[in-house]
Amino acid sequence: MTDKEKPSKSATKTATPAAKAPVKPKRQPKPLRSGQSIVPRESVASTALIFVIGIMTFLACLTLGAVSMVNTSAAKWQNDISREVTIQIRPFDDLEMTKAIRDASNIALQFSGVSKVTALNDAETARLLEPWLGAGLQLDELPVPRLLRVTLADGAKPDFVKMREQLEAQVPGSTLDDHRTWVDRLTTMALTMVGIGSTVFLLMMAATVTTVIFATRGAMAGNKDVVDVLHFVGADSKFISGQFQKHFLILGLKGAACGALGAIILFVILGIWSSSSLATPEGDQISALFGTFSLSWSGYFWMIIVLIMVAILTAVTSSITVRRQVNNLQNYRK
Amino acid sequence: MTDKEKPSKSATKTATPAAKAPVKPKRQPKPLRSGQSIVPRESVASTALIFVIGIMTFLACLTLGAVSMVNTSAAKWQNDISREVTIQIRPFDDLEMTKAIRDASNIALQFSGVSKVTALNDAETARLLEPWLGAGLQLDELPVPRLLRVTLADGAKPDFVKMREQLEAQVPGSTLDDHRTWVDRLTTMALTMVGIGSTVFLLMMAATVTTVIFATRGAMAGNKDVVDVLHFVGADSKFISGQFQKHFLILGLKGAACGALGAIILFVILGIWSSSSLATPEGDQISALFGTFSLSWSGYFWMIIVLIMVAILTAVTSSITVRRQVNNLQNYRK
Amino acid sequence: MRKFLDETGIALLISFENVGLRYGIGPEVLSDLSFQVAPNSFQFLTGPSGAGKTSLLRLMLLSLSPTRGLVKVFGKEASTIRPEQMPIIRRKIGVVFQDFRLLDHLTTYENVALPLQVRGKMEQDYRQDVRDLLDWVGLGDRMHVHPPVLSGGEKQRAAIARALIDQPDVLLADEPTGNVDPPLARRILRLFIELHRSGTSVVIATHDLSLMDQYDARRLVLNSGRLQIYD
Amino acid sequence: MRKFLDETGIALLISFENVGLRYGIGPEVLSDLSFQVAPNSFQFLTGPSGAGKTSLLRLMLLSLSPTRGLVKVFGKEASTIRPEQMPIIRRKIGVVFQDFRLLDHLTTYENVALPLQVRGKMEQDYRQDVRDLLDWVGLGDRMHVHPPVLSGGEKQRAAIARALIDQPDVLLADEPTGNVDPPLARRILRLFIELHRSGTSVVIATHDLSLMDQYDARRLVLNSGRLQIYD
Ligand SMILES: Nc1ncnc2c1ncn2[C@@H]1O[C@H](COP(=O)(O)OP(=O)(O)OP(=O)(O)O)[C@@H](O)[C@H]1O
Ligand SMILES: Nc1ncnc2c1ncn2[C@@H]1O[C@H](COP(=O)(O)OP(=O)(O)OP(=O)(O)O)[C@@H](O)[C@H]1O
Ligand SMILES: [Mg+2]
Ligand SMILES: [Mg+2]
Repeated sequence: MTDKEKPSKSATKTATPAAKAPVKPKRQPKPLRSGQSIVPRESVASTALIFVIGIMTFLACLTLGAVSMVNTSAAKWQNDISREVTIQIRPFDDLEMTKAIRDASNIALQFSGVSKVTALNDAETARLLEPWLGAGLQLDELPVPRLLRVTLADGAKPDFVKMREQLEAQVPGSTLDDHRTWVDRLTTMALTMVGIGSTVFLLMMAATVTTVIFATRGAMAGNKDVVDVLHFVGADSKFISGQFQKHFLILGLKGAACGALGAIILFVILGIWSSSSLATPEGDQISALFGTFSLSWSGYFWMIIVLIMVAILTAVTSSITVRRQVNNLQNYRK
Repeated sequence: MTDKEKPSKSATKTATPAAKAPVKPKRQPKPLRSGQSIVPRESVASTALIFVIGIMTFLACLTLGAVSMVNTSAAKWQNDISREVTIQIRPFDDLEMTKAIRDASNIALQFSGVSKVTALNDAETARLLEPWLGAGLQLDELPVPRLLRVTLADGAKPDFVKMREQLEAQVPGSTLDDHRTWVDRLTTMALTMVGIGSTVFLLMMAATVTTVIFATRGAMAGNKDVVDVLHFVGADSKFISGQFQKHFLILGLKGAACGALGAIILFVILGIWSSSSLATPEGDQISALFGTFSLSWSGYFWMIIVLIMVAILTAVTSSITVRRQVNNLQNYRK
Repeated sequence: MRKFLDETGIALLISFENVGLRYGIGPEVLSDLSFQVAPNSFQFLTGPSGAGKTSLLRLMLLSLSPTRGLVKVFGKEASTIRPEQMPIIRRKIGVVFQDFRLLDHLTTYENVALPLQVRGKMEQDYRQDVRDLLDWVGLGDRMHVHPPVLSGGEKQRAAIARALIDQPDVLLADEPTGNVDPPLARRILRLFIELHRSGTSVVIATHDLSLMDQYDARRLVLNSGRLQIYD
Repeated sequence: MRKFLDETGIALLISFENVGLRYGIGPEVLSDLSFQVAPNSFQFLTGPSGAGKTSLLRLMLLSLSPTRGLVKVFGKEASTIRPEQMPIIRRKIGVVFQDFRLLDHLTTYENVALPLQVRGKMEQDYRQDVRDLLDWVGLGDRMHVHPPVLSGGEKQRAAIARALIDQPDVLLADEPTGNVDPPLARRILRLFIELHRSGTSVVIATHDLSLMDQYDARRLVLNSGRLQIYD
């Protein structure tokens, strides 16, 4: 290709080789490269896909955040409640209360995990009964049951069934209240919430994967020309699917980053707002019912994990889809 | 164009007019029309857009359903609670209880909206106190307060402040408990839930609109060839944007219908599942805390409204976007 | 294929006065062009590859505005034409694009019928016309297929049929015989000549010397951005 | 532009035996084709529009499989070639498509360099080669623009440059001069002839009689689905 021979002048009046036709002014050298990857970055499907992935990630993060908050609150309540159990000793005529209290404490203290047993004094018991019996109650005038507060070590789970048996056998009139109803209720509630949240989360991930498959197929269809041309110039399927994979990993990362960031910002704002409004009575009510809106660090951490997961999921899903389709194309009989 | 003149046989060996070249066997007549609209129905952006709209509608419907369920439950609880208030009369030494009860009932009955006042008899009061004082209590032995249950007419809101004043002035030792704390708490909770739900709902609608704008722009870009060709063959902007509008209304309807249907099916399934599992203790707990999962008819109705809204929103948004872009193209200097 | 003449009595369908065109900051592709296209005239537009033939056709078509100079179409100065008037003007101009611009998702028949469809005509009124024209250009048995399966020459013929279907006042054809064999090229040329005889002004941009040698017509020759006219 | 001959000692680059082709349930576009393309040969493929020239090129390119008959490329029976081997074969075949198939989002330079890029070559190694070739086809000052702003002839030349850049064993060119003026067509033909002299087998599908008259070569003429060969 070294001979830059000039074509002989044509006989017709139209002819002049185009290569030298227009007299052009000297210009700045322009970049040879478009800066584009081989699969066009800005295609229709891309924007839509980033959007979908963004929204899905955002909602997945919201779900995760909500589950995490419920979990934290529930754990706190559960912990508060289950760190104490109560022994009630109902007064019988022939019962010597002081001895009964001593017996009951001794029994309770035998169990491992029980760190302390305190008998509520009269004032405390009176306060408990105030709503029913009014203020200024003289307890010793009344056959009111006495309460023992049994404090448990953190996380300990003594054998309440055995404790109850022993108490009932040895201290007549005593009952053990391990708040099982409350604990059960809270556990159920937390589990339900976590279950619902996880289901929603999984649904979203499934939807994301489906969307990515659809979008990849769409992108492949939209870039069929590109794939064809790449084929004809001798690219192998690894090269081609590599191009698409790169493309989709970037798309996934972009979308997921937008979504997760959005969710994180939302939670930060909610946190600030709720801590500023917690001073009001309404805020109190809300925080009593729902816990605070401030997400724990692990919540944010999990959102980052979701981000990465979504990006990887996008890349992997699209990679599988692309490879399958490219192999179909690669096949001689198409 | 009536003369089907035959081009003269060429001197070269290649020439035969194509119109008569291949000898073709007789075949079935094929349809002349593709069944496609002028804007291609199945483009990449379409599938993605249907997906996005579907997901957004689905989630919007879920939000709506959740809000509606919370609202229903909260209203029920609130109603249950606020249909009754309680008057408590604490025993003083010099008080004649029977007279006090009579006085208090008379005062309460003067207020409009109070339909009935019942004094709790000894057995009922004893049952209330059982957890504290044990079974087999002899109430007249004890200085236990007596309770009057004031039943209100449906929806009535007597002036409790005045009632409380009068009671305290005329019946010493009496207090009025209108469960305000509970009512407040529930109201706050319901309002918060509805507020959060509405915010999420609005966020979703905003996201849908944005997505549609993006997608329309994308579709316009993807169909630039079509728009160009339509221009050159003399279509006016009304014709062109009409084509796109039709296209997007169908897309919106499809997506929204899928999403809403999905949500409705989910709620129906949840309803069936919860009513079948309500017999279990866990089901009981859940329904005590969250109400039942069955959506009211109005909930379903609103979902249909959301469906229609999303479809219209899609059509309108895309119509505005398309018209703006078509006018830009239509302009001579582009 | 009866043609009505321009009712408004305008003598010149298209007129260029000192028109210059430059893409972005590039060199001037066309400079100081002045010429007219008279009603019921026939001209070849020629010049080497990259001389600006397509650009000149786009100026006539109002799909490009000149960097300087005046372009008048149907007696109206191009820059004064409002968007709403555009479709009316475009309907009087038939175009064959160098790259065909057929819509891939419509059948060949639908592509050719498109100009009639956007004018709001009923399908039963034009079906036979479209079929006849497609038969004439040799696509009689290809009309139910979509453009991607057509051969190069078949696409070109479909594009020509689309430009002709509504009997425009002006026909602008860009390289209309680049993908067909010489006999078919002659056939297409005869079609253009007949169209010209029935009153349409025809502008054919082409490189094909043998085509131009077949019909003695005005030649507009572009070279280095300048126009020479051989009447 | 030194060419290596086929190392495996296969005498025929491409060989067709009784090949027939039919699209779907349509009529047979090609029937009973038997011919060979020898190493270092030069041939024109011609025939009227719609005769099946592009289809025949696609068969040679393995982008279409015959309805019946045997297609052998580089000595291998086409249907036995595994997908993994495809790229290796494709790299030995240069193609100029009738509709160019340039990638619109890459610059002309990048389009032409694409075959080298997919072979994993480094940009600094081929930059000068690509520039030289683009200069030669007259696109020296258009290499930084994207295909949509190129003129028809410029696109065609870019497509030719892309097919030539890696000095293929076989060059299949579909209507490579349909959009360029006669002098440029001659220039391109000379380029093909030179390529042929340096060892490449060239197949040019064309309607252009004047082009074929300029170089005395084998002619494959398609007509009504049949092939006649004039050596
Ligand atoms: N949109 C555009 N932007 C920038 N440059 C352009 C654009 N369109 C065309 N050009 C350049 O203007 C010059 C003239 O192009 P044009 O398409 O008018 O040539 P042509 O005479 O039709 O050539 P051909 O015979 O090859 O089709 C070419 O160099 C081309 O690259
Ligand atoms: N994918 C396809 N499906 C169905 N029919 C096709 C397909 N490709 C081509 N054809 C038909 O096969 C016939 C031969 O087409 P081909 O493109 O091979 O012709 P050609 O000789 O290249 O014509 P031209 O010179 O006009 O480019 C044509 O009638 C065409 O419509
Ligand atoms: Mg051109
Ligand atoms: Mg062809």
